[in-house]
Amino acid sequence: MTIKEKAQAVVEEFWMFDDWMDKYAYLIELGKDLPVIDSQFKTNNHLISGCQSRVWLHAEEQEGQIVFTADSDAVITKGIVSLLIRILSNHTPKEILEADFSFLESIGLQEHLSPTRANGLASMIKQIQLYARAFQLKSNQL
Amino acid sequence: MTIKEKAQAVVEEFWMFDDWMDKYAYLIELGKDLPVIDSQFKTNNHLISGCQSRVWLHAEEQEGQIVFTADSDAVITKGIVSLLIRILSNHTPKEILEADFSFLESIGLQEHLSPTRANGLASMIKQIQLYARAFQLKSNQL
Amino acid sequence: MAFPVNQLRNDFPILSTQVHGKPLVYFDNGATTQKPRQVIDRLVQYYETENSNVHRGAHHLSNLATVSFEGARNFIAQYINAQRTEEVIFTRGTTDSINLVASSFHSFIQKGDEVLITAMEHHSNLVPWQQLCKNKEAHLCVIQVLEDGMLDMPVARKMLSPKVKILAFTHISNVLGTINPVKELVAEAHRYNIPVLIDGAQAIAHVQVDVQELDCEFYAFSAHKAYGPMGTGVLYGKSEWLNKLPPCQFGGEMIDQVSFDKTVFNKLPYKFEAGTPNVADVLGMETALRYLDTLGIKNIQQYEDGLLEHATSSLLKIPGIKIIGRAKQKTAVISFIVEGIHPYDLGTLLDQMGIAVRTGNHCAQPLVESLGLNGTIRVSFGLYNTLSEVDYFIDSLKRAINMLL
Amino acid sequence: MAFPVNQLRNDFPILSTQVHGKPLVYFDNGATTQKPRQVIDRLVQYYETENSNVHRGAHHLSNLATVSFEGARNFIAQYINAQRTEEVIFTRGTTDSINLVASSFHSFIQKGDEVLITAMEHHSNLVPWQQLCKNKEAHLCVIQVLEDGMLDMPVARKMLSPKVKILAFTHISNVLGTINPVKELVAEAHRYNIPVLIDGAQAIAHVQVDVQELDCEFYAFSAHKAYGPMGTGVLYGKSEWLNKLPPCQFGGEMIDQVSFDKTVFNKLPYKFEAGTPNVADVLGMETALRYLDTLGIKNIQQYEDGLLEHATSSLLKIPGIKIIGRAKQKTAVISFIVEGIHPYDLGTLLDQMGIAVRTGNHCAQPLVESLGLNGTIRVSFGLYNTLSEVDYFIDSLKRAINMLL
Ligand SMILES: Cc1ncc(COP(=O)(O)O)c(C=O)c1O
Ligand SMILES: Cc1ncc(COP(=O)(O)O)c(C=O)c1O
Repeated sequence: MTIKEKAQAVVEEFWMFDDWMDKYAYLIELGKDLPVIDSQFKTNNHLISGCQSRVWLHAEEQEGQIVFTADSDAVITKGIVSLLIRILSNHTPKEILEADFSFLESIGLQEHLSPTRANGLASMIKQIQLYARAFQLKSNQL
Repeated sequence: MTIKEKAQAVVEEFWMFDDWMDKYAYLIELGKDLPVIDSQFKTNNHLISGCQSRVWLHAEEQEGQIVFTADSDAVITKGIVSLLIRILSNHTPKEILEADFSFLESIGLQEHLSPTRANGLASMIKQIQLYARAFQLKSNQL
Repeated sequence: MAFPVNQLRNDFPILSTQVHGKPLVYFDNGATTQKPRQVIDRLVQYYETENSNVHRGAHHLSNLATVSFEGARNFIAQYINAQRTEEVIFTRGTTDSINLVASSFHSFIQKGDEVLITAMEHHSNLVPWQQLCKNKEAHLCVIQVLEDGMLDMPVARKMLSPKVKILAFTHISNVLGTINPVKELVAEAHRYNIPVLIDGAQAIAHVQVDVQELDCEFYAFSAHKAYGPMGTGVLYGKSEWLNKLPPCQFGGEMIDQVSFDKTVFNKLPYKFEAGTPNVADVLGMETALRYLDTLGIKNIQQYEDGLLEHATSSLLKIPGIKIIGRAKQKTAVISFIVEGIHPYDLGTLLDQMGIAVRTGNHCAQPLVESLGLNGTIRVSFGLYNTLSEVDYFIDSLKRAINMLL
Repeated sequence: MAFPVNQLRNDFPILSTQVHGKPLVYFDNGATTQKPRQVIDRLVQYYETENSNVHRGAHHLSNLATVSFEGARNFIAQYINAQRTEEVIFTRGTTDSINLVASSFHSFIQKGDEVLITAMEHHSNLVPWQQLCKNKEAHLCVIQVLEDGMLDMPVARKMLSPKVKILAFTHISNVLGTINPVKELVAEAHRYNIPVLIDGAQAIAHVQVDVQELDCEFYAFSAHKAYGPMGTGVLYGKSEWLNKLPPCQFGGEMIDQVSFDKTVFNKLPYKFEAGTPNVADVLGMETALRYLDTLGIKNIQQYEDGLLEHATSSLLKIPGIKIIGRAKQKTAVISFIVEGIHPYDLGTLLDQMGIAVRTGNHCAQPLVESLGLNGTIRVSFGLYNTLSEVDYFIDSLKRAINMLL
């Protein structure tokens, strides 16, 4: 699936729930299911600032695609980062850099998040894009 | 006339005017008529603080009674001090110290004056009472 | 007479708004309080009929504004039982009041001197002193907090000495709810002639504040935490001290005479009030304190104590909950954590159910860290909160915990 | 299109009040301006539906307040054409903004350095620098004002040198109405890398303020002089400078990390905003500037210029009147004296006729004294004043002069 298709699937899943409490319950389940990041990567180096909760994000290249793993001490935050990873993991740097993040608006997430959390989300996206750019640079140099 | 009678006369004069512009016109006339203080007394020593305009007040004893003379650079202020002097000059220290200043309320002056001016008026009265107390002390010591 | 909470809730327009489709339950009164209609109306009335710069004009509006403004000072001085009206300085709030004293204290601190605070201070009553000490090579000494959230008084007594140039501590902890033994500590400090500053941010809306009884040299509070508007607050100071301290902001009414060479400052209280004062919000603050006065601060305290007891006992029935701060003397502030759950997650879900609580370190990072925590959930009550709101909160909390565990 | 003054007067509730039985004629806009309904309504709406502490909570109201508050910062940054939003610092007003810079500048001034101001400064842009120089044994140097009320530019140029560490002067004189050649002086100062602070208190409501075009390092103004609420204002600063300056008030959101030993300050703009911000009044300030923006500041200036011309020519026809300040570039401020009459007497009688003017030294004592005066009468116009109010003022003035002479 393309990033766009995966994002569309997530938006549809979210629209299934009328109630935001249910959407949160879903995010919490996602958060709990998030494959835990390798503990060697839970360092300050991998920490994303801008959240009341802490988020660690790690990226690896596998056959030209980036695989993200992440963790957070808050489970809702974990759910949000899990969403992002599900959509953006296993794509090439180019695909990630060209991705359209407006699906977040369709979910209503940004509008529903506190500014601290929205900042956190923005920081996560920025970090994901930074990783993509770094890998792109590296492969261009080869 | 006693202080009280003089004050009553002033109150009645003021009540003759319906319009505050006329009352001010009257104060201005009083101000213009105020016998000018002897210039040797227009010193910082005789200056009363607390006014946007400056007021000089001088007191002399004549046969057990206090005679006040005053000046101001603003003519309305001069009118006000002239009123006070008319009522309080030529009385004994004791009479002055016992005087009831509520006539000022009957005139409506205090309520009509700006706080700066009301402060100025309060300072004038305080200064008048200080003079009276000083003369009283002096005569008690004799 | 029962506390007329249902009636007075009608005074607070925001209480009838909805959050995420649920009625608002506002339990973040420690951060800021909501405003009664009376306070909002006072602002409107001021701007519609009295607005002017004070002290400066000789015209009618200026007179109205000046009389109202100084009348507010007079009422507030009475409300906190200051000896003199000019001991009430209008500032921007608690933080501004404390910074004013700390700045002005520069000339009273020498290298090697000590400034004494406690481990439960809000950043606003910590960092100004820390920076002062840093500038002056003085020592910032810290009275520790015991496990139950009370000050370690025997140690506190030992830390007092002639080296201490000022003691600054909070009347009531914004994290723990602890009411500190102000009178006692002030008396101890005075044995060494140490002046005392009390941070009253969390006290003014909840307990009686009588500065003469407390006998402190300085007392600071914010209007916005006592049902008044944002943007103003008070520094009370004993006049002998305020006369001694140099001003630290310059301009406007605080000046008596000025030439390019030299300035003579105005007398109290103006000396410390540089620039156009915030007349509207000061009048709003007066109205808010009159509102408290009409209800009676002791009635309010008693009522809030009831909320505190009910909430505390209900919380303790929930497995996994730990309440942080169990002092004997407390106001209606409860910090807690739930084992295995991040406070931020709980805060988010409670918010979805309409309940406003605060999570994090509450601007008291050193305290929260010293307790081995990375944050707490704090509920803090105001005079308009009800027992049934507490019940709804407890139910919502259980639901949230179930979702998160 | 004619300026819709009659229509917009309806926006200002206070303009329909009476003073001593006469309709209010408010000509004291230099001291503070009246507030349109829109601004008052914004305060009410905030307190009735959005009130909360910003940044700190994870709850709905806190989010609303934060979004509104940062939205205001964003709009205001655009309004003055700042390059970055975080270059807008919210303060209590002009005086507070200038004091902030002067305090923070302590570390940039050495013994023997110079601070350059002008002879037409308001006390708020004079005394902070004077006290800084006093503390640091630096020199306060003063650019003189010529007879017509303009700066002595050739002399100003000569006073600039590498010894000058900051140049601070007013955009527009509150006494004379003079619009100073800001761009030109800033460019001259930059030849020596001297940073420049502009006191914009009298400018923000009357002329276009484009900080990038002026190219000044700092720009200060108050909301209350631009139809906004009391209690707030702005310090604009170029981010490179704001990043360099140390904060001078501590507590609240301005802190990133803190332990008892050490504090790491937050980034811009929070670094300079200690304590709970004045959210309500900041939103009111935004509304006021939007109000100006809708009318168009150039239309306002043109309209007020009309009032200025009419008032000036009418005044000059009255015998014995002398206008103080005849600069070519002026805003609608007229200071004058009448031979043989004390300004205070005139002010009092005008007030009896419903007209609010200001008398005295207008917090610019050194300027007024250097002109050999003990005070002036000042009329200062706002966007809601009318030609017929000017006519009524002229008639009333003649009547007052007749009574007093
Ligand atoms: C030129 C000038 N600068 C500074 C100020 C001070 O402004 P504020 O009192 O709002 O701080 C004023 C107004 O009083 C002014 O006219
Ligand atoms: C104990 C305490 N001190 C100081 C403050 C600071 O108050 P403000 O932000 O109103 O200046 C607060 C509130 O935030 C507080 O709870």
